[in-house]
Amino acid sequence: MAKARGSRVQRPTPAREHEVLASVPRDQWLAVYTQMLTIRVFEEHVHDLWRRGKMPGLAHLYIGQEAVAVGVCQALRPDDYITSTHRGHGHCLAKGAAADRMFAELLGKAAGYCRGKGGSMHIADPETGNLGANAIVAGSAGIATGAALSAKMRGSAQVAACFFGEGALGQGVLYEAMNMAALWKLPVIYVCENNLYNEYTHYAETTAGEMAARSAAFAISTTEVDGQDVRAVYAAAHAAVQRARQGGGPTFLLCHTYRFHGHHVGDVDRSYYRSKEEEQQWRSGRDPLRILADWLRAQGTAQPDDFERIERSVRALVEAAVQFALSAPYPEASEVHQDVYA
Amino acid sequence: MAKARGSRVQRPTPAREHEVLASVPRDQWLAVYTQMLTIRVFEEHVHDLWRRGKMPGLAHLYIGQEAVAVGVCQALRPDDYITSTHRGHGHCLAKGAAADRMFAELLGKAAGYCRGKGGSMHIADPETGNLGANAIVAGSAGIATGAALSAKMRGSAQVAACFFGEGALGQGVLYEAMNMAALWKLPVIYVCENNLYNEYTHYAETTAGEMAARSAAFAISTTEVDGQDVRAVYAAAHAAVQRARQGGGPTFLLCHTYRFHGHHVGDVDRSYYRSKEEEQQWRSGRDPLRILADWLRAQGTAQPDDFERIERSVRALVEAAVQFALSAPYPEASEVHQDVYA
Amino acid sequence: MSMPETAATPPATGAVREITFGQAIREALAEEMRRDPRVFIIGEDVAEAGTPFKVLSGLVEEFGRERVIDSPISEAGITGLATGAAMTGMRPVVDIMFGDFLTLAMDQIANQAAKVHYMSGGKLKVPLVVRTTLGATRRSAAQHSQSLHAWVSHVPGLKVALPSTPYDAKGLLKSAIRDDSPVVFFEDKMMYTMRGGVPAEEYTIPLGVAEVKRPGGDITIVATSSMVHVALAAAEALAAEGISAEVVDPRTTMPLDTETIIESARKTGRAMVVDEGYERYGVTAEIAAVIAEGAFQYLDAPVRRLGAMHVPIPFSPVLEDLTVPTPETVAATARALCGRA
Amino acid sequence: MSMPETAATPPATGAVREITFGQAIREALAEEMRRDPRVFIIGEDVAEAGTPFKVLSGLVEEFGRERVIDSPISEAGITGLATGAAMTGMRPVVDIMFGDFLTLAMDQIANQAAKVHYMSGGKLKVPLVVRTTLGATRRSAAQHSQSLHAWVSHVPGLKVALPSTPYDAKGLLKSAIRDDSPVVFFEDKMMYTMRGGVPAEEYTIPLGVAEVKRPGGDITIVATSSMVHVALAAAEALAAEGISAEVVDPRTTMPLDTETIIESARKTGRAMVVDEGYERYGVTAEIAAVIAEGAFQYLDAPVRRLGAMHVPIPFSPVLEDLTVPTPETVAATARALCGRA
Ligand SMILES: Cc1ncc(C[n+]2csc(CCOP(=O)(O)OP(=O)(O)O)c2C)c(N)n1
Ligand SMILES: Cc1ncc(C[n+]2csc(CCOP(=O)(O)OP(=O)(O)O)c2C)c(N)n1
Ligand SMILES: [Mg+2]
Ligand SMILES: [Mg+2]
Repeated sequence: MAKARGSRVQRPTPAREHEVLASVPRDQWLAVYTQMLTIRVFEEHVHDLWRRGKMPGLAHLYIGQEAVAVGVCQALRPDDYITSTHRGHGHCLAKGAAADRMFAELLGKAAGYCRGKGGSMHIADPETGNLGANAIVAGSAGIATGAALSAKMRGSAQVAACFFGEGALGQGVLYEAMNMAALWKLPVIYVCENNLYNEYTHYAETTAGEMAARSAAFAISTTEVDGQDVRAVYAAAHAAVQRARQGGGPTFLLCHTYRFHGHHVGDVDRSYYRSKEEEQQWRSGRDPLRILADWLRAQGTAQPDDFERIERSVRALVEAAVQFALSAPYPEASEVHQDVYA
Repeated sequence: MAKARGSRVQRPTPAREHEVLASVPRDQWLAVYTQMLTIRVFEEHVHDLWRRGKMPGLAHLYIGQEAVAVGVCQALRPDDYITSTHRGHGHCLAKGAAADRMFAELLGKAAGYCRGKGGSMHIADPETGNLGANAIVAGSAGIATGAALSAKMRGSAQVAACFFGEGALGQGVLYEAMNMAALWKLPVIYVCENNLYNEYTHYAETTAGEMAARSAAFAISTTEVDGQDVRAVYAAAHAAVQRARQGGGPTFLLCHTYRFHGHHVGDVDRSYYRSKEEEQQWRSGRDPLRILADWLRAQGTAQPDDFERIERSVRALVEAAVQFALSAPYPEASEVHQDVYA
Repeated sequence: MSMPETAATPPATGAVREITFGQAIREALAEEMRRDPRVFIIGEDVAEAGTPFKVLSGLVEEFGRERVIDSPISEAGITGLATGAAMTGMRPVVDIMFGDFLTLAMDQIANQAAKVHYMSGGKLKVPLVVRTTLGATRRSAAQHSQSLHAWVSHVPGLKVALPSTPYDAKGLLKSAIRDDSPVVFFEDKMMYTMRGGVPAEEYTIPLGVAEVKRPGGDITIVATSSMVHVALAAAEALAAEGISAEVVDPRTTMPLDTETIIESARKTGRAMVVDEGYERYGVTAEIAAVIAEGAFQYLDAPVRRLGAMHVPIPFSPVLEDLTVPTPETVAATARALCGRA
Repeated sequence: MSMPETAATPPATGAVREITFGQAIREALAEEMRRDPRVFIIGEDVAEAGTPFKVLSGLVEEFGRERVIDSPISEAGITGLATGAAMTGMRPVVDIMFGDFLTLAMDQIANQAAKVHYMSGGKLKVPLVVRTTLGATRRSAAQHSQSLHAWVSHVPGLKVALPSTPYDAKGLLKSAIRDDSPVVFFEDKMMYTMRGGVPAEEYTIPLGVAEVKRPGGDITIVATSSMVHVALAAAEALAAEGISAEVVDPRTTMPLDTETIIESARKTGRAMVVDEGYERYGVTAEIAAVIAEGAFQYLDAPVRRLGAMHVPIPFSPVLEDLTVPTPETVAATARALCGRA
């Protein structure tokens, strides 16, 4: 299959200057908007595929958190690394994955990024620096930190961004990895997406003290940011990436955000753990797409028909990707034995 | 075997008032001194037994750190819990273990606390609240915290003290346990004995940031204390125990100390990781026994012949304990199958 | 594998209801929690959520958040806390959501909980239950589909239960909770909605006693957990061809009821072992070795093993379904063993 | 068990030196680090201390602290970092001081390193070596004496090596480092000072090839790691009684050279398996099952297994020595199998 079909998300070149936001051409924010919308529409289709019984298993939608993945990946080079989580579609797309091969993977097809062997929670794409989504909470803390160690040893000036939910703060291995990252000044950025819930439990019930203190305790530079504002995320990530690339060591980026949907597609009755009002407030008041769109409009960078044009093209692209995946063949039975050992 | 033979270390009743140090009768400090000396002499005999080829395996001497175990255990009730480490003899003795059954365990004899099955690194004695030494670094963080959870659930007002070396800060499970202790306000005291070395590596090479920040990040009340000054340790531990017993939750007690000997009895050539001068400085200037003795002398509480008398009786007691253990029988072969399942 | 809707009915002595496997688990927990105030539950999303599988729904309402404790995502930590609580007078039941996450708790399970009793010369006890899941074919991919019971079965000091029916699930779980040793209890995720008869009155099933789930004379199929139903389906197919298969369910791998297993193999002269863990160095190896030794003089053919394929479990349904034993592969193996290939 | 001082000499093709097992490990590492700048070592006290067993002494002097990295006491963390480094162009060798601490790294080993290649559809590779120890009788008690190689042998995606001589140790470790899959490499602590012949010139030993360490015709003794020497000592004693034992060393449990093992058993008609891991659900079970199936028609007696006793390893020397196979128990079992009891 062609490596970069039409649906690959555009990644504008990251700005190098320190006056980060000012230096980003306004047009670029349109590309950012397009990326975020692509993730949104991608996830809507995932939801739809599942409801129609076309997608095996479950999936964890990223809707509501798009600004985090896109803002961070904007600040990365194509050869920089990311690791992702069970809620990983947004990270993969933002780092450059093509929607069609993503869908193919979600449907267990041979054209998928992992030839159907990984599925929603294990999409990996070394060509875009994606070392893999991970179904173990905090399971990639070590991997991302090790990629940073490797980058440092190889002198490649690559950076690794490690995405995880605030639930990962419960896992000891995160602290083990952060300790080493700080000790050895590794070029890794821990991107903690605090979407308020560990599955069905509010973080306040599982997290003692201040989240930001956890990384600060390891002398890791720690920044809190509004995860619904992609420009804020980008600025913070850009600074972190610069630090990392210049040998300044790790950063912990605490992004406050919210998942608009359930923990996974099957999590429909949510009222026992969070109110409809809360959801409504975030959806209407803190939608990262709306926040960026409002800014673009206020700046005069985009007009209503720009948004319509973008939406049309994104929808066309994602729908084509879905069709591609639906009609793609499953792997041959013989593949089951392949790639156990390298 | 008799439960409490003569060699059981005396534990004076802990003071209840808040003006802790003032309230402790001066005489009591003599008993504290006796305890500390008992540990010192016990460990000297361990060393000697090993050198004479009488003790199987290895042992990690507590010499130099006596003030920590004794200061903390002074503040505990007999039914309070402790958990200990590979360097555990001091903790066990301070909590009330008898030297003879300790030696018997170290020699693998049936009269030992664990019928010879545990050895130096696994001495447990529920009767004195000792839930066991542990040969996994940080291996008892969960156990101690669980004992505190249990105490809280049972409403027993018991407290658990969890001893560990600063090397345990490398283990993720410690953070998992501390998080829950803080969340649920569990009556547990984390006693971190910073003796500067993780085996043969200085803590500065393994520990990013400030140690005290690690627990503070979980909103755990954190106190640093001179671990060579038993009175300071006692005062801090007493405050922590009061807090814990009153439902105030966990405390992290960071005790700065030093092991006078090698990591274990076989660690003789140490110059590649620490200097003779450093050792000498601690031994001569920071000996916890000398520090307490000086204070007792300055206070007029003890005269030179008091110390001689104590030393004679401690030595006699410990030597008798060694003799007891040396002449005690090994377990029967049939015991090997016993107590796998309860 | 798709589960049959109804499991074999238990030896009924009084009123028997049809309930699901999940309900049976819940009943066992509720009854033991009512009976013994020392029993409590700790795990991720166990309270209001009642676990992602809804197995614990309703328990927090009856027993409160003090006894049904929602924890952080800390498998090692909660297992460690539970071990300490068990050593000091409580009887915790830990919920490890997916058996794959045992990897994170192995130190607490194997180095702490399993060894405390022995290392202390018998003085400390660890009446701990770790409930977790096993089983593939849920399209959950390699990190959410494993059956890792071989690991814990290997470790002295642990007991290991793998119920295959609601009846067994309830009876074994009650015994596990009352046991003074740590027990790791595996529930197949795919069985939670399977229905089966469970007596209304109280009962327990001792750990270490196998059950012949279907008697037969030509071949012995030892099967564990949901593989019992795969074996029963295969036995049904084989019966139509005139092969009478005896299905033996060990119910616990530790202790293992070697007597019942060997006796069956001696009787039939042919044996195979079916288990959903990875085949190599797995549970099938132990049981096959036990049979091969214990029934040596009686065997007309080598003992055959069917476990999960030696691959990480793939996501794609077309691949995943190839990796686990099915009624067809079990029947085919049995046929071959009986010389009817 | 006390180790013989000298191991069997290798097939020498050039200059052969007598070096210790520990030196052989060090040589393998040094040669591979010279050969390939991507190879590095990470672990606790590996640099100046050269590990508590002094196996790595001198390496930091040659390769510097960037390539011989002293880590915090973080088994999970370092295995995770090494996995990530392996995925991105390096070839790390992780040092897990005692095999008992694998418990702490099992998620990184079994859920991450083992599965990454497969889960990524073959795109990512994890050329990782985890070196660790096994073996009891060192008076180190239950948490420092285990032989947990059965766990990792069970997990698809991992290779597992257990060398028994300096020659094998060097040759297998070099292969492990060059392998593109994760390899868990077990060294018996009691063998580090054992001497044996090792060629001066470079060589490697492929993973997955067993070696007949002593030929014989009456009985096959499959033995792993230090148990090879126990088996050889037993074979020596048996020879004096007129029983000719063939000792087969699989050298790796994954891949397992079933062919050589089965062939030997077919030839002798009697087989036993000796391994220092816990016997139940352990390595002896898999190998016994393989033999019982593969040599079914040829066996005059059931395959017997000798592993570690089903107890946590006790500290007391008088008890500990009872828990592992010895030349005496191996010989007695062999005698019984040969009808000479
Ligand atoms: C080690 C581990 N424990 C438990 C789970 C089950 N689980 C999957 S997602 C999740 C909650 C994760 O919460 P968070 O990290 O905040 O990520 P979010 O889902 O909010 O994106 C849990 C408990 C898991 N996958 N891995
Ligand atoms: C999990 C684990 N990793 C490694 C070891 C080996 N080990 C034993 S003691 C020790 C150093 C411990 O240092 P610290 O915690 O500071 O205690 P100290 O010896 O200084 O009292 C190490 C690495 C172990 N026992 N457990
Ligand atoms: Mg979350
Ligand atoms: Mg220390």
